[in-house]
Amino acid sequence: MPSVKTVPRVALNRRRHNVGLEFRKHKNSNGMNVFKLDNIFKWVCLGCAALTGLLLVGFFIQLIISSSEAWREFGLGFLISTEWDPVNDQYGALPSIVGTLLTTAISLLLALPLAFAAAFYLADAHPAIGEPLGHAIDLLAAIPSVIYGMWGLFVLAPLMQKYVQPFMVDTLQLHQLPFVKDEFNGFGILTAGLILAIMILPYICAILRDVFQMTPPMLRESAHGVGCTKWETAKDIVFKYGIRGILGGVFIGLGRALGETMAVLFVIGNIIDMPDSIFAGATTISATLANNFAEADGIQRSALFALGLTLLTMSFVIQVMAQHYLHATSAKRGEK
Amino acid sequence: MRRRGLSFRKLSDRLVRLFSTIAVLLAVGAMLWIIIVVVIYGAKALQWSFFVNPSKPYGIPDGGIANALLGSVIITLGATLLATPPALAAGIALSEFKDYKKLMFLLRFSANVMMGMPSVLVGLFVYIIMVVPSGNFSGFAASVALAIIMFPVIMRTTEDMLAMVPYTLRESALALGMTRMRTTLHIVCMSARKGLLTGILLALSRVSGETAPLLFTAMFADGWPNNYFTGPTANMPVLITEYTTNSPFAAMHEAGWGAALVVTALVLIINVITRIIFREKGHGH
Amino acid sequence: MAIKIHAKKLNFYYGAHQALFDNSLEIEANRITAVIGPSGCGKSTHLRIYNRIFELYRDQRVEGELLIDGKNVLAPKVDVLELRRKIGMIFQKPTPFPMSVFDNVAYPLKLHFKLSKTKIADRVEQALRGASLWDEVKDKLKASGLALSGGQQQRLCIARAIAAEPEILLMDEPTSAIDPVATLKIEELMLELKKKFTVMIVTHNMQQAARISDYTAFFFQGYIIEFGETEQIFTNPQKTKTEEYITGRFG
Amino acid sequence: MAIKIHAKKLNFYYGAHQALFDNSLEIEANRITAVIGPSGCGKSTHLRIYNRIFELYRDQRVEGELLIDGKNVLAPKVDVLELRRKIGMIFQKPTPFPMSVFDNVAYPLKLHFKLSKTKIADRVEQALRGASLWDEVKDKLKASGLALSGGQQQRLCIARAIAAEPEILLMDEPTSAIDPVATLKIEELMLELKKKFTVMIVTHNMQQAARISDYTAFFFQGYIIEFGETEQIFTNPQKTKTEEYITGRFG
Amino acid sequence: MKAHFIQAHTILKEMIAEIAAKAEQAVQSAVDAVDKNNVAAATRVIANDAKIDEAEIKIEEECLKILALHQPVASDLRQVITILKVNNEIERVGDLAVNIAERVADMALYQERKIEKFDFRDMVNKAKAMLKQALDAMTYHDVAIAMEVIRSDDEVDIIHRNNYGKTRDMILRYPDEAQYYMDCLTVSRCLERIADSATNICEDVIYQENGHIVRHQHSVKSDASQ
Amino acid sequence: MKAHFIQAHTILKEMIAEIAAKAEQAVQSAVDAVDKNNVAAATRVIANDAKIDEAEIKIEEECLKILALHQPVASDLRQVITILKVNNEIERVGDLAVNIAERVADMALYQERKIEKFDFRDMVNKAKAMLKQALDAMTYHDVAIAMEVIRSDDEVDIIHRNNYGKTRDMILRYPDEAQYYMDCLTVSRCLERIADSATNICEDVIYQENGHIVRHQHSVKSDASQ
Repeated sequence: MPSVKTVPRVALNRRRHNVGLEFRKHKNSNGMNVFKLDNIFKWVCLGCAALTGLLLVGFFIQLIISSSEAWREFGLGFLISTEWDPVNDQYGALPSIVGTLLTTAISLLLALPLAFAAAFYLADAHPAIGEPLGHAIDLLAAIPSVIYGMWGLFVLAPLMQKYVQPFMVDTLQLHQLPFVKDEFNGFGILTAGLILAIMILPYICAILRDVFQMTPPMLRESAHGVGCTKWETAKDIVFKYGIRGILGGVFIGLGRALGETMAVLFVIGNIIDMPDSIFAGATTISATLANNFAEADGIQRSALFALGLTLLTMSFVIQVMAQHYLHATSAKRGEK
Repeated sequence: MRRRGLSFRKLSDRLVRLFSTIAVLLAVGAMLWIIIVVVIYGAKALQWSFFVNPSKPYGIPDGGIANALLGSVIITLGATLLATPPALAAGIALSEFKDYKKLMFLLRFSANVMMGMPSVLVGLFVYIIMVVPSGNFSGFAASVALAIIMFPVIMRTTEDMLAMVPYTLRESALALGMTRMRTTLHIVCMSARKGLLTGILLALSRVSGETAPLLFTAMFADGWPNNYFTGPTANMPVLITEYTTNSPFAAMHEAGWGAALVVTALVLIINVITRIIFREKGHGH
Repeated sequence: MAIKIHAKKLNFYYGAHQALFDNSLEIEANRITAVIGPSGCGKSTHLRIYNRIFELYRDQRVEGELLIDGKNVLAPKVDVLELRRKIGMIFQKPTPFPMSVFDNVAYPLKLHFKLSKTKIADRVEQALRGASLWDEVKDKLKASGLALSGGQQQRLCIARAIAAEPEILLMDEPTSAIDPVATLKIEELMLELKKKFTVMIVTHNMQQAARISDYTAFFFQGYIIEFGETEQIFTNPQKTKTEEYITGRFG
Repeated sequence: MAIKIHAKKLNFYYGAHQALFDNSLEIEANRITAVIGPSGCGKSTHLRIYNRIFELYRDQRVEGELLIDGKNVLAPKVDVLELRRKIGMIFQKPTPFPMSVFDNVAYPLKLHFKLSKTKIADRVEQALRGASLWDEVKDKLKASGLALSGGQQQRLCIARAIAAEPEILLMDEPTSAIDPVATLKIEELMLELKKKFTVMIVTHNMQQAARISDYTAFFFQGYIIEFGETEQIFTNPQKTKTEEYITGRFG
Repeated sequence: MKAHFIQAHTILKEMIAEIAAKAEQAVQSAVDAVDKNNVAAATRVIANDAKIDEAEIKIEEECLKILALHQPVASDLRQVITILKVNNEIERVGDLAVNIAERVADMALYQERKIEKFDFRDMVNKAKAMLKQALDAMTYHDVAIAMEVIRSDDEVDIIHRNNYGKTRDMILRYPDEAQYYMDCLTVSRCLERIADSATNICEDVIYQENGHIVRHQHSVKSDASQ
Repeated sequence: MKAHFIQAHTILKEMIAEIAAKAEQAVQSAVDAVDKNNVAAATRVIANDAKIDEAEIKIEEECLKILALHQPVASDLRQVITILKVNNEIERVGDLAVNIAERVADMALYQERKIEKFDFRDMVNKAKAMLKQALDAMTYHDVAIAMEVIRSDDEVDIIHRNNYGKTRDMILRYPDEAQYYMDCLTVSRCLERIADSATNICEDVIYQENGHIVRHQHSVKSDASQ
């Protein structure tokens, strides 16, 4: 660490040892230098650690400052206004917020059961099968989101248009349900939700797998020992044991889905309007930001920052929840 | 006492296990599908010229990705250099100095929150603090943005890895008459060195595919990244976005797929390396 | 005395590695049989055959016969869930389920039996009394099982194990993670338990085996070297290996 | 016999909580003094005063005097690093440094002394021999210290501790994480060590204290209840509490 | 540990009480047989000794079992060791009762002759009282009684020494009755040794309570005078 | 554990060998003194007994210490217990030597008279041999020798029984010498009891080696004949 090397070298102090060995170093007799050095080291480390807190606060401050114009202009009504009209400089956040919430909700609904089931399988599988499969699912998380976007744009959206959506509408007659229309073009909320589901699946699955693995083998064995089946063990014992970790995992996935930009950007249709169908084109906060930022200026830019602040706040709340649950589990594990 | 039926319990057990198998197959299938698609579409673009030529504006033939690749490497390396030393120090602080429990709790908490921060917001933040004041996009700003994303990841991994070092190891080092600093750097960090490396690589793989922050910081330029500090710098993720969303040309779509393949391959390679290192560490203990 | 368990030439394998060799034993009903031996001698492995818990792990397999009340429980047709109800197992570390004290004990009951609420409450109390825990927890039945002290947790696990009316109790180093005072309590409890159950206990603590067991089996490198009355094993072992082990002459 | 350590009315606090009360002890040189007592009685805490390792933690503080060779080492002016060189400490779990076997032992040497390479090699060998480890590791001095078995690791730590030529060895349950055979070796090693060092050992294993120590101190709730020759403590303790503890009548 | 140890220890104490009662009974019967020249009773005493021997071995085995299985320390250890040694003494008392009884047949031959008889009553009472007190001291952990018994041993010694002289005198006076007086001497010596055993038991009791071995401190005494 | 236990155990074995040598020496000296009417030698034997007593207590303390500190089991336990008991027997042998020596002064008075002397040589040799063999059996863990000693105990018993009859006859014949013959009988009885002690030691040795208590199996015998 460069900051440490600048400290003057410790004074050498030779003296005789009763066994006749020569002392190599050691500070002067009161030992002060050594402790000074230790103190500097400590404060450097603490300073670096403080950076993360400063950054977090900085995010809020900067966004608040940059968005102040929009808040002054639209007030809190910005959050419930459905209008986004660059021509008339009228901006509202509701379409983006609704799009964000809808895609997130769909992704969670799809990903959660799959992730739980997959984690259940992996925890129980023979290592020769379970490990590679587990790694494969983990790699799913490593694929850059822009790749998901491309895949969604070129592969998934056409498939949705050609097969899935017709199937849902014509065969299952789902358009009779509210919020489903028989108009579709492959893009829209459902497709974005689907992509997000695939993206957050590995995150949730990884955390659930941790929970399954973190369960002491003896606890699982004792569940089997009283005569539980594997499924009973998982749902009655492991699930309860790791419930907080599981909730934490859900929130982590939620946070991911909420903030994801690129994958959504490619397939959501980018229509800043209130969606009336899950097949409808829409937008999310981050997609709106990415899409409009380059061309925006003035009050529109400020409105975008206000959207950013909204997203930051949502994300912050969700992360706080996630940390609350994860922290509690780690504390519990710490006891053991 | 009346016994509960065993057959029902066993049947539900089997059904659930069947469903879980399907779930895994779905997840893995999705991954394979994506990768296969990327490989099939991307392979067409892979020629020598693709790797050595810089990108060209729309319609000009023989465009490559060399400038974007180089730009991405510079930006990512810059970010790693920026983030690593303070993040390691911060991780050390979190795990080694237990005196300020409340402060440490807050810092750890904010690091965790930062890890879940949408990357697009990081882009916005850096845009405000760097791009706006200086008046231009720059690769360096992108490095800063990525460094901000990397910082909490490295910090928290460092802390976790150091926390795995048993406390008695520190005590026994101190009990031999070592100073705090020597104990921390020579003994504790040495013990956890593979874990620390894992943390850095983890952060690296996390940011190497990031796109959103780059949109607000590095932007893109069809040229070699020769003004890293002062001007827009070519990079892979933005190239992919540009070529696939904003271009009607099939050739550009093809180049986009090629770039996607390269990025995916790199990210997966870093990831696999990280895993291997971490697994070795696991065996060492 | 009735022979409750009769192990006949059990051979056990972890994958290709053979861990137990021709283990034969006859365990008396209503007695405590201790299994001792150096680490890695196969004593826990041996016990884990009895309730077929080893089957959780794919590469482990057993050969031979294990007769319980004369019936070979290693036969494929045997219902494992029912077998495990009949054989309670206590582990090295206390493993209370993540639920209330009451539910911990009620869980195996609900799993295996159709009972009314009051009956369940009765049986839970009975099991907790059987594990000498009732007086300590009767006022906090709704508290989490994890909130109890280590020794109480272990007795909770014993209560849970005996709630489902087993016939055999297997204990795998039940006090190795517990402080001496709590250990004492559990050892005293065992004296009570043996009146109703056939108890087998694996322990690395020779003194414990000496104190509490009626019979002792000495394992070494997967073989049962000596099996006999505890008193005889500890005053006058017949095999040199046993003598070496219990007098600490190993290594 | 010479008194090596003289603790005078030590009081110890964890924040506001007082953990030790008026601990006074006189420890003879070249003898093994065992410290026994139930968990949480303060026995480890007591030992951790001697090399001031407790100072790592902000909220821990001590009152009283601790004379080593007549000098109060709790005085603020005392050079802590030098004190710690003079007092080797062995912990519950083996803590080899993440370096080669050789470097593990050479590290404290290089830290405290100016020595030529050959001299270091000599002293490393000497220390490893002193810890009865030389024969087992002489062919793998370059291997990682972590690659050794648990018992070997613990002896490596002993070698490391004695390399810096301490005068006192503090052992905090040195065999509690180690299997019985390795424990035996370490106990035998202690017989050798006491020829050169003053040894203090905290142990929760009464038998161990009985076997190896010359003197025994019995701690209870932060007080030293009884201190005397081990033989006397175990055949004819003077205090009822001691009697209750060593006969297992607690609780 | 405790419950098991206490259980074993209680059994042991019951066993030692039982053997002590048997030995006391044997001494009583033997002395009575001498008094009443009851050869049949004497034969029964001799026959019954096998039971005492058997009980002694059982107790010893039990002690060894406790030592091996429960590994007692401190007062627990001292109690077991004391029982181990007291058990031995009691068996010896039983043997001495047999020795007395064995003389009965012989002495009965002299029943009708008008010779001067030995009066053992005082000695018998003293020896019996010592034995009883010793066993009480053990049962009730009473050091004071034990000390008293040890002190009173000298009295029995003196009586025995007198008996020795008396025997010699009697033999000189009635050489034809030598056999009878030698028998009497044997009985006296047996009683004296019973008192010795009581003393030994008391010494063991003191060890049990205080942890100090007090033997041999009050001069060499066992069989010191014949 | 082992190293410490072995160290303690070795010391114990040395101590028991030492006390055994002392006791053997005492018996030898006492018998010699009887033979040569050497009152001074007899006095020395009596004086030296204090050392044996002291050694006995030390050994017993050492045994208890080993039991408390090392908590031996199996053969280790049996060895310590055997030493504990053998130690007791040896001390008894020492006491018996004292008893013999105490008769010397008395017997020396009859030195000059032309009375029929007792010939103890055969008995002395037998008893001494038994004692020596018993100690050897213990040292070398030799059950065969121990069995032999137990068997030869009967011979000494027979000699003693003969001596008893002989004493009675002698007293009848020479009533004036009754004192002397009573002394002789005492010596004989002591020798017989030394042989008994040797037998007891051997029984303990057999227990040490085999773990079986063999006492009392070959009929009640101690002091069975006076």
